[in-house]
Amino acid sequence: MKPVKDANSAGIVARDALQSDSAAAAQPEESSAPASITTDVLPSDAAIDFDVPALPTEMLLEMYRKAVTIRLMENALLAAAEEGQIGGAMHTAIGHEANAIGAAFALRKGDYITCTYRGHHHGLAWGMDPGRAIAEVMGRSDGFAKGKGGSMHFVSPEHGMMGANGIVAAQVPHAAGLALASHLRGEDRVAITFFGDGALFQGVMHETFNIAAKWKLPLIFYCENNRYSEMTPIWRTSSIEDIFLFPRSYGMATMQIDGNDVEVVHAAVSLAAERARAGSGPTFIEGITYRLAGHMAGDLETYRPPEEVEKQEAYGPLAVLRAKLKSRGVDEESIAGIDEEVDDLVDEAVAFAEKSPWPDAAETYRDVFVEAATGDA
Amino acid sequence: MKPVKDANSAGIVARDALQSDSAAAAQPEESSAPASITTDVLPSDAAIDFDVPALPTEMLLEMYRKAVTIRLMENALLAAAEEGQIGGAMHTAIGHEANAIGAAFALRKGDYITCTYRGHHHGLAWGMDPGRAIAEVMGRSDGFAKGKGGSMHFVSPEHGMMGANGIVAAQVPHAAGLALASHLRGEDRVAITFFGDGALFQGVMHETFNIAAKWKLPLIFYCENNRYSEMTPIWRTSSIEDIFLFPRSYGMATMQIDGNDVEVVHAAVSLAAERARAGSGPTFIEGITYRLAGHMAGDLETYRPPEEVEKQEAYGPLAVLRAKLKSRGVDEESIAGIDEEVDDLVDEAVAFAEKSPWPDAAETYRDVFVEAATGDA
Amino acid sequence: MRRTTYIQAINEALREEMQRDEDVFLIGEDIGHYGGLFRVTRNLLDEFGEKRVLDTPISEQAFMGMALGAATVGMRPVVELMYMDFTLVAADQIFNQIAKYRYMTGGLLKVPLVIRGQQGGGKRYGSQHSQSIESLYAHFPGIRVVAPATPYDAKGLLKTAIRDDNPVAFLEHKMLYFTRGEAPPPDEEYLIPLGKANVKRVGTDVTIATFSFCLLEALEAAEIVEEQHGISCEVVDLRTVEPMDTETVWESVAKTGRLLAVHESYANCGVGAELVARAYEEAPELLRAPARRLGMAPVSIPVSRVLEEEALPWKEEIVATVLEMARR
Amino acid sequence: MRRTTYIQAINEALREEMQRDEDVFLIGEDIGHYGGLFRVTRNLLDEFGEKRVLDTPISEQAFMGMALGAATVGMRPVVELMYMDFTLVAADQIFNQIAKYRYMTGGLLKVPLVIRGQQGGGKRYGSQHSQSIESLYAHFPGIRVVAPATPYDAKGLLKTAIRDDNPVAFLEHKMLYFTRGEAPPPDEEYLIPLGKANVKRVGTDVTIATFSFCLLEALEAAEIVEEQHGISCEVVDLRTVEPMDTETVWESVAKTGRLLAVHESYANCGVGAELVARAYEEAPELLRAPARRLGMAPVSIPVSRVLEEEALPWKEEIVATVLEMARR
Ligand SMILES: Cc1ncc(C[n+]2csc(CCOP(=O)(O)OP(=O)(O)O)c2C)c(N)n1
Ligand SMILES: Cc1ncc(C[n+]2csc(CCOP(=O)(O)OP(=O)(O)O)c2C)c(N)n1
Ligand SMILES: [Mg+2]
Ligand SMILES: [Mg+2]
Repeated sequence: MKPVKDANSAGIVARDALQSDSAAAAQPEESSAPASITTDVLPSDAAIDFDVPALPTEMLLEMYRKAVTIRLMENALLAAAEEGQIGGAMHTAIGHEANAIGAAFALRKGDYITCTYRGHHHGLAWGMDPGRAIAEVMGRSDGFAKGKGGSMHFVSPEHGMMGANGIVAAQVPHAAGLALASHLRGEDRVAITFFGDGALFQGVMHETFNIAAKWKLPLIFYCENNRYSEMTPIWRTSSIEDIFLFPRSYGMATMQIDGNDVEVVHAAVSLAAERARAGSGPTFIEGITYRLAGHMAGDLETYRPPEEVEKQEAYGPLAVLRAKLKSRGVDEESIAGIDEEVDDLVDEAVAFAEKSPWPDAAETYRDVFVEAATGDA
Repeated sequence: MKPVKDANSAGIVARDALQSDSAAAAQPEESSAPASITTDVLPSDAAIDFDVPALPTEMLLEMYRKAVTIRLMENALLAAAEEGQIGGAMHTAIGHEANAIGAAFALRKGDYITCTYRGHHHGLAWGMDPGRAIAEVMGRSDGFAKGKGGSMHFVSPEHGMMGANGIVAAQVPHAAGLALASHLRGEDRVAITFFGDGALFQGVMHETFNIAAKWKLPLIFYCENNRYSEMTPIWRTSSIEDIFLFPRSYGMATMQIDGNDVEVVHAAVSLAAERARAGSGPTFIEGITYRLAGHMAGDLETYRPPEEVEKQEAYGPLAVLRAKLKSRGVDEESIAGIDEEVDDLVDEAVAFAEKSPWPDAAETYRDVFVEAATGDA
Repeated sequence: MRRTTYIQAINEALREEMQRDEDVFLIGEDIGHYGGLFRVTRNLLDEFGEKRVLDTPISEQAFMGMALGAATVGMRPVVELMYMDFTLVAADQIFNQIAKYRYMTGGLLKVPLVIRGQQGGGKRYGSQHSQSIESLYAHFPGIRVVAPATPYDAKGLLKTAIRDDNPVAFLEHKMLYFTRGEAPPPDEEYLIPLGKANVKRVGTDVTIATFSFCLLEALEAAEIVEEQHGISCEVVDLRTVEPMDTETVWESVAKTGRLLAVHESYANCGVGAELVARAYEEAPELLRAPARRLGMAPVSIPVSRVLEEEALPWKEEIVATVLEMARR
Repeated sequence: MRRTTYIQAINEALREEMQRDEDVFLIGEDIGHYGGLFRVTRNLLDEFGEKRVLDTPISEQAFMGMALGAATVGMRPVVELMYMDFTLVAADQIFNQIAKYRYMTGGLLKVPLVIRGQQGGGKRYGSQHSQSIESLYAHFPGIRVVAPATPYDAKGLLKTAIRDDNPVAFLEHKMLYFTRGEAPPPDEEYLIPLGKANVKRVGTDVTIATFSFCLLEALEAAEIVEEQHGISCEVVDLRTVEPMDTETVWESVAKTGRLLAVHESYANCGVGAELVARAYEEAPELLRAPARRLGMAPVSIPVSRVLEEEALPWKEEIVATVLEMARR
């Protein structure tokens, strides 16, 4: 089991209230990082306190395949961006893969997800096709949104993927609305929404916390805490000491987990989904993770030392998954075999996207409105 | 001493963290009020744990005079509104007086305040002239803002009153900006901002909590918790159990007090101001109070039983102040004398306002811009 | 036909659509247990229960965003903003999200929701509770904008708006709430299509194109100039600002040769300027005198009765402008 | 004169004003330790310290409101919005508060602050990071709107904006950031008054009134129509959208008889429609052909290069419109 900060009987981590004055006293000077919210926490240090059942090796292999697919697609996209094939702000999920994969495998068909501009891993984890995804990022007609949305707006309703967002935290109430729809219709669908640590400081987050808790919406708030908001570490802009404890004040269950470990993520999201389906309301999950690449394509990463990244690499989702597979007796060769297969698959996906025609200029004017003036849902 | 929930050594009330799951379990059904956030809490039940020094009788008399002035002005305004002399949304502070008066007497000349549309009591407590105040509400040219701002926009920079606001919670970051100015300039000015319980659910509140706590701004967040947001009791829209504990998560000192007792308010705000001037950062004060009149002129108050109001009346600021004065040996007659003097004063103020000329139509077009294109502050 | 108030007409439209379609629900502040600050949603909680009429905290950003989410899976939320000024509080959700969502998703999703509430001056609510916001809504593509002036239109257009698969801003006016007008009996269903203007007064000299409360002012102004100056105005009620039925306007201008657009949102970059610009793009040959527009003066609405009257582009200003135009 | 980039010009203006006036401070996301996502505030934290360059969390509403508060007591905050699209996130503070504050307080308070940041299309940032927002700012009274097209103007206008006692929206354009142009050496002070347009190209047939990046497109378009069709365009750089120097425009139209307004915000209810409406109010007799305007197509900017190009009102569209106008 992982190290545990402390726990209550319901199996959800709890801890004493922030002692406001002592917290204030412990405040860092502007320019120095505090002990607790810091960039050198390792994901594996996250507090959890619930059973993490071992997943079948078959499933781990599938997860590994997904993780490598995401990683290689991101690398391919970075290369394409460097060549000028991709414009705008492209944020890769390198290092974040396990958060999406663990969650996707824990949820059901029919459940909903919304996420951020850093949403490629969610898209692929939820089943979107890499070729069409790359085409979308490149602005080609075979993109799932015909090249209109691009990297920041992954969407695929058939997979339950209800949209990514370029505005920090804007996708959070969208998921609450999806959860509300499920609740009002008496369905057992659950919604999950992903956001970053920086999103905590957008007002709409809190508004949504409060409503979701009050209405007991079947909603999972999943914070991918990579310790940075663009180029600014979280301790520089907040006194909040433990993100996962913070939403407690709204009357919500919360957990802090290793977001780089697919089994842990899977267990946490399963638990949260169970609570949601049982009518117990929303859960907040803080997945400790790390962004192993720049904030976006072209980021020179002057704001963090290379050693920090190297250190975190060892705890990254791929390293964790490979170690798991080995401990299950999967040999190096089989793993390398997957790597190669995926490499081919991603090459093909890139080729598909590059061959995809540009959209017609006339496409510009479509999709502003639904054309039929009235209609039923 | 007042009943105390519990306390820590710094003399600020503390309590264990919300136990998220038990909190969820205690959740009320949509239509029934929970035990804790409810409309029948009495202000005098609020938790405090610090010395409340007795204020000089002279000061209490002055405070009483202010309280009666506010109350009678509000009554006069309600009458004028009924006659059609006042339009729009006019919110009186009947029942809220002590929050403003206790705070105003605790702060210094040079300190800043911002408040809400329910700001008449703050205006008068901070020294604004009742005649000009009534003229403003009536839209006359002798109004401090020449009739442009009206009831929802009390303002008087010479008294440190930097503006009231019609948008819930919008005034809160303004006060943080005033505190920031003081902080950046190395002054010892403090800013206080008043808002209602309903304002807690506006995102900008939280954004401001976080920044103020992080930057240790000399700021006092004062929540006038009257248990209603317009016609909706707070328990209907939130699971937050104790407002005063809630902002702890941002690393702020917080207190819950009887907002109807000028001495308690004075002591709490003094303490908060001291912390602010000492560089210890913001304090959150929850003043338990009650709105003894409708949400605004014309409110039929169908959403609460008259008995609720009657019960609270006995704990209202005027009742509390009269009892205090009596216990200090001030006789009924002296009190009645003040009442009569103030009655005359308010009559004069109304007469002044009613005689004040309408503004010139040309005034409509002034004050959009400062006319000099450039200038120093 | 029976007569009813504008508020009652809206209440009926909501009720009938909620009965017709289970996916329709209402969400907003004080709308349920209290029945709405202006009593527009009165009795609906009793009839439909707490799962169809949702009382929210003062969290416009969140509940607007939630409406979007619910709409993408086929719910039909009707969001009340207590004052349309609060559009600015939820502006990111409305203009960066709701208006763009279908486009950004390449048409994969639609957002059938209605944002409704009252706006406008005339009751001394001051700068933050009186502004008219239709030009702001019209500036951003992706959202329909409806602003009815009569109970009849309010009911028929709201029913259509709720059934429309696009987001619709449904702008009521506080000065219209207690006005009365004809409407078919409750439950006698009728729908008015979006984007169809209505000629409310026939005339020959000047076309006044307007909507919402300004329509009433324009009609009065038309009487005055007719009686006092013998100038005959044709008054067109646009009813919908997006899409805008310019065809009906040009037909009228073909007769009059003169166009005056009137609305209560700020004149600057407003719907009136837009209509003037379109007139010169689409029908310049019809204009025998320069087209004009009137809107709110460039000041935030003051509270004082005298100042508020001066700022609003109402009757006197319409009369004066028509006279200027007729002189050309 | 030396040549410098647009980014460098802005950086210098900030630095010089911070040196000159202790009340000037910068506030925004990633602007201090990192120096700004686009490096516009580079090195300023080193020079002025953490009390003059404030790194905020992603809380646009709060820090915009804080800027207002600080400004009312004479500080001069310069707020960076990382993308001007985020105007919508802070819209209540900008339009219901900052723009109205002086008016609502009857002139008792002033709000000397600058909101600056980059906007605009052309780099495939998509719907939520590319929109031009000047028409929105111009719609609301109480806020100045400046949109320079050259490094020289950017520096001189920003210095003036910081010293202005009114709130100013200072709109940069991402396509201009790396453009170079002449400017006096650093520390050689110059100020450009707000509200003064600049004739950038003299011509006789059509007046193009524009600003920001569209100016560059208009100048290119003018070359093309001159070379290929012998049509001579006069190009006026408005530089400030509020106040708008219509006098200079009318002077030009007095020569050409033709007016085309071009901008990148949506055409609908945009600055162009406004200029057309004013032309017919203030100078109808000068117009020998219908005045026209061009703006962004009514779609939220798509990512795909092909679609984005189609949506933007750039060179080709200007050329085509000028040709149409000249034919009249
Ligand atoms: C409202 C808003 N403000 C600012 C931005 C610019 N921005 C994009 S990503 C980002 C940082 C977000 O950090 P975090 O939430 O931790 O997510 P991460 O990028 O680390 O995954 C910022 C400030 C934005 N997109 N939206
Ligand atoms: C952003 C916004 N939403 C809604 C309103 C309408 N409104 C005015 S007062 C009010 C209730 C505020 O309640 P609370 O904060 O408890 O203050 P109180 O009126 O009780 O003093 C509401 C919803 C508003 N003014 N601003
Ligand atoms: Mg982050
Ligand atoms: Mg209240």
